[in-house]
Amino acid sequence: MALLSVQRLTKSFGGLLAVHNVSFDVFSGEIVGIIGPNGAGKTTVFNLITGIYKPDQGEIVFDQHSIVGKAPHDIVKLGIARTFQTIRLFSNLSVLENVMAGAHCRMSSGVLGAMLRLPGQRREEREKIEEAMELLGLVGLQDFYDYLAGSLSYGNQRLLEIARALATHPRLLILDEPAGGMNERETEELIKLIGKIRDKGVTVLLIEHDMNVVMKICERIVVLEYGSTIAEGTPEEIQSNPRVIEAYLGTDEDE
Amino acid sequence: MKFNRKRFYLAAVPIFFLVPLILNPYWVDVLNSIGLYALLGLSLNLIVGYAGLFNLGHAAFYAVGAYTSAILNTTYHIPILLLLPVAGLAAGIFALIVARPIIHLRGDYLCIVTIGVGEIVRIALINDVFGITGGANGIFGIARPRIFGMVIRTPHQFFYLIWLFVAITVFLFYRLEDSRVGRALNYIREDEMAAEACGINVAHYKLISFVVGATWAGMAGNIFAAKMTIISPESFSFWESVLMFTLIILGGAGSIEGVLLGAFLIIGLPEIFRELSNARMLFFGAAMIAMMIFRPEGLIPPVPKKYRVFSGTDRGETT
Amino acid sequence: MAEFLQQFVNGLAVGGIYALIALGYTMVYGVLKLINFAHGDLFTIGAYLGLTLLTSFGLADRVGPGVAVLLLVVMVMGFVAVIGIILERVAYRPLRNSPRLSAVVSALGASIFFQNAVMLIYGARFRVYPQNLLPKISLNLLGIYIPLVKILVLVVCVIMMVGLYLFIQRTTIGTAIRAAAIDQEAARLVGINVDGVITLVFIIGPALGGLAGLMVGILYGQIKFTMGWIYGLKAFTAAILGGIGNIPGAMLGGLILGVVEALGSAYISIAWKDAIAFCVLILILVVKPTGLLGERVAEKV
Amino acid sequence: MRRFSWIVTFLAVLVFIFGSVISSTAGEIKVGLMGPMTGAWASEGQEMKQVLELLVEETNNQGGVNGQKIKLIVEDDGSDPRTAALAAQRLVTQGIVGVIGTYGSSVTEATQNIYDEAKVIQIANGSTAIRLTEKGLKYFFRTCPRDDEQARVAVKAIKNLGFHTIAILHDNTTYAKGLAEEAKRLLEKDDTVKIVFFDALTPGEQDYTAILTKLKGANPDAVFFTGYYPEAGLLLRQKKEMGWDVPFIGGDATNNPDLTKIAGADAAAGFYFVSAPLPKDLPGEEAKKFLEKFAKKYGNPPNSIYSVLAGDGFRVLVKAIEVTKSTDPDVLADYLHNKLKDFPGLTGKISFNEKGDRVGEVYRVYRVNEKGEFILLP
Repeated sequence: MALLSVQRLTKSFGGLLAVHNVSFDVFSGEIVGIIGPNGAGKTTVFNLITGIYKPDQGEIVFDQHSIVGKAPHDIVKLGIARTFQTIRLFSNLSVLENVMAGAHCRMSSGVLGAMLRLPGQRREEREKIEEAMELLGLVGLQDFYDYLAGSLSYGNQRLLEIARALATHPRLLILDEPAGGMNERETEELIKLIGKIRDKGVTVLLIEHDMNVVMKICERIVVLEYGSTIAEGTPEEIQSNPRVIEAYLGTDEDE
Repeated sequence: MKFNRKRFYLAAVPIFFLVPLILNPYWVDVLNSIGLYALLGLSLNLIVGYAGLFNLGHAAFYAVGAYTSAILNTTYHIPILLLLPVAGLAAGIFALIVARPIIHLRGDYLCIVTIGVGEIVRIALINDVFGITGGANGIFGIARPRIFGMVIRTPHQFFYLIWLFVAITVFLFYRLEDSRVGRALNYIREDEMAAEACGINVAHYKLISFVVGATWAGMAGNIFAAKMTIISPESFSFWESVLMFTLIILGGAGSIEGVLLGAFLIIGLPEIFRELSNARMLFFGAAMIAMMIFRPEGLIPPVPKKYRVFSGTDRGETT
Repeated sequence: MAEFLQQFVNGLAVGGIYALIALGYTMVYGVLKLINFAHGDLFTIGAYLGLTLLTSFGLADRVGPGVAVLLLVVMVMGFVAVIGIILERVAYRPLRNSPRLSAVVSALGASIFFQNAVMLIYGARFRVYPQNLLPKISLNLLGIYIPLVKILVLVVCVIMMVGLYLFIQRTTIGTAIRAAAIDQEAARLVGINVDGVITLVFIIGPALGGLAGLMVGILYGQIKFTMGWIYGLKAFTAAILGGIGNIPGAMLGGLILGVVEALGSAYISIAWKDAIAFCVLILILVVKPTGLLGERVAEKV
Repeated sequence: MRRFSWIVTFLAVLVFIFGSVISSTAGEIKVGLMGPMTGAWASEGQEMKQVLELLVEETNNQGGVNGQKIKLIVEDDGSDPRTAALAAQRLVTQGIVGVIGTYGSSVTEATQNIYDEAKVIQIANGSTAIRLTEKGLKYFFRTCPRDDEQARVAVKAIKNLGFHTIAILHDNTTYAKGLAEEAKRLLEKDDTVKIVFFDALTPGEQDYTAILTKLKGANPDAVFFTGYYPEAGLLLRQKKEMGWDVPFIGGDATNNPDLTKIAGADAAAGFYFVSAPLPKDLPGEEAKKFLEKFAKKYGNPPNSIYSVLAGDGFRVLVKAIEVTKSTDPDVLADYLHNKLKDFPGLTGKISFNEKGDRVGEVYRVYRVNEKGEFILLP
């Protein structure tokens, strides 16, 4: 049974068909990559899965429940977390506070609890801060916990976004170009990190332009072009697929 | 950062609470006015400062609280201070009803709608809506508050009532600011979309900020009614909303110290400038522009919160 | 039916004034994303300036009423435009990269400043325009009374709006303004002088606001230093109603607001007129969150 | 950060210094004036100040009261209750014997308790709301008549002028609404005059054509507008432009020369209004002398009857101090309530009843002639 099943997904913006009849499955414990030329609709697919856009047609089933039409925050609560292609951190807040944003949906205290600072609320805060520090440790940012998020380097900001997403306790982590703007050493670290995340039992779905990364870590790859799926398979299969080669030769791969 | 918040308050609060002993009633009353606006500013700060929502109609909530208290006090003779939570509740429910359909509006659209709500409330009060608001006359003959049999009457007595409430508010709001709810509002202010994608129910928390802010404004309205013994629609005009909004931005949106300082400046300075008589509002306007240019982030912008980590106990200290 | 038409015409006349002021809000907002709360007071300044020119300089006696009105229009628009430029330089330009709400407070400060400056110069009392400026003739069309002055005002409003619309849509400068409104950085990159565009916007908007003030003076004969608040708020409402940043939207919003007010006071209640107008605004925004002609800009994620 | 936080403390100290500086000087009698120096009714307040400054100067030039000079302390009520309450506190702390003012009823009401608790004589000049004197406040007086008195005169005038249907329009202010409702109540007592329209306009606007069109639809014999002169002027002007020649009747807030300026003499002609007599129509020598002096000092006669009523408030207060040789509020209040009879005021003879209201018929009916002049009807 697939953890995430995308079926015949279609979305258009004012006449422009951005995603057309896209279907694919992601199974528990996998690392799946979505690739394709610019404008192929990859990010739109992510936005559809995470509830930011509503699909015109099609079905998205996560853990045997349809999530079409659910609000983004509800989808997060169900266990899908994401990062953004253009980094969207709360740059005027501290690194730790950014991670705490992810922990929000796994906490329960409300206005009264906060004002009265009840024992339950204090315990919850303490636990979540410890957990957030552990996650910062995982991505290697524990020493920067009280820095402003906006002051971090580009690569570190991407890592912080991952830590923030992990704080939501996802079962599926969606990464939109996690290696974008990273140098080679950072990319190597990232590959290791994604491996570690998978080992913790989190399924990973990612968009990446860096073929090196994709081929190294993905077990399965979905290829999109002009909003439609043109291929699906293991890295080896994709590398030898004539349509994929054509698509990639026909367009400029770099952004 | 050498500033120690706890130490500052420990030193400043006792001194401040002794100040009325050497002031004449007029200046104590000015301080009372400042206290009321500090309350209103703190309540609006939840909406404008924390959640970043553009609200220029806060006087509506203030009015609902004041009128609820006044009507219940004059018709059923319920002691006014007992009505404090009722006034807050009424304003909170009112906010819930009006804010719900409009909460999804962005920035300036929300601004004009809040202005509209404020004006509708004011017009409704003037037109004696439901026959209970007394029209332009307002409501008069509100009984003076009593605490343990003592009637609160003089400015000095009100000083302790008002500023005690301010102190409690500041204490509670620091805790709110430094909690899951307070953080959620900050995330929304910083980036709505990212907050939603982190699992924060943005519409829900925007509504919370409105409801809690309105509740506090309603309670401030209760105290206002108790102090004035008469309330009328002109006390809740658009101009009042502008004052509250201005004092927040001037002091530093999102910062409690900033709001307190803003209240002192916005309400206190015109009193000190009284000698300039007719030209005082001219100076006031020019000063607003100058202060914004001089410190666009406000006089005391919020400082990033510091967390004590790995200590295992008592988090949330500001050092 | 005659009463309905009469009310409709009444509303259009008021709405024309709202529309003219709303243009200033919408243009400034379009480019700077700033609500220029001082705009209503520029309108007041226009009205008082016209009064000074008429009474202190005796303009009408020197050149005759017809020429005087034309001269007045030019002089008032020019002078208020200069104030607009100064306002932008002093109160808004230093805050261009600051939090948006700071600029709003600066705008509110400027509004208070202007209002009190007018009060100190002209006094707190109502001031009255000379009565004999334009002939007091009313047209009677099938029982609908329309004073000639009102028709003139409406004609001027329409000319100004159409002219502005063509200017924005058809000329190179207009294109530059539109480009700067969409994306200032991109406009800069393609060589558009964005500072120049902003200055231009602060010439056109205040000039139209000042003109509206002058017309209110001529039309109603009575002006007060606080009137900018009321007209400004109404015009801002109109701009939002039509979709702020959108020039035809401001015109449409102004006219609709005027008509809603007139019909609301005719068929529901005079005392609740403003509340009715705001209710209509809120209902429209609940249904269409960006105003009537505003476009929803999809956020890039 | 630290510096700015200390500003709070600094300000508190500043407030303290300012507060303690105010000390009283002996040998002076302090009289307060609380009026709208800013805000919507600033023009009224400014003129009240002119009148009182003139009277104080005059009194002091004649040697003051009982050998003591009078010092006038002016405070701005901003036409707003909250500002007024602060102004009242400020006056009370400066040791005034009495205070003159203020104009608006709701503004006055916000200060009544403060003066009463501080035992300061308050003489209002423009607050005509009935309830102000129905509370049994010992130190509160007013030189202006009450709304019920005005309504009575207005209704009598409406009947005398032979109107059968009438439209009543107010502006939702305390004063205008009170007058309109009182007139309505009196008219509904008998059936001679029918009310065909009753609603309120929004003051401060410029275009009232929508309201006039609606009024015209109700087809009344006359319109009774209880609001203020700026709106009255516009209504008259726009009514004329509509080609509708129904007579208008106004309350005393329309009594202001600016009415004619706004409406234009041709549109104002035929307008009736009810008002306390204009100073020019007062036979008394006091009024004539005062008007001459005022015109000499300020270049024009006073515009508003209320500023003259403020002057009367000041003069009765001075009279009371002079006669009783006391500044004790109880003595003064007793004198004003019971012993002051037919004092020759600028606006006629002044006596107060036990409530603090002015006794006697004050209101007259005026008509505007073709030149725009206000003519007293017999």
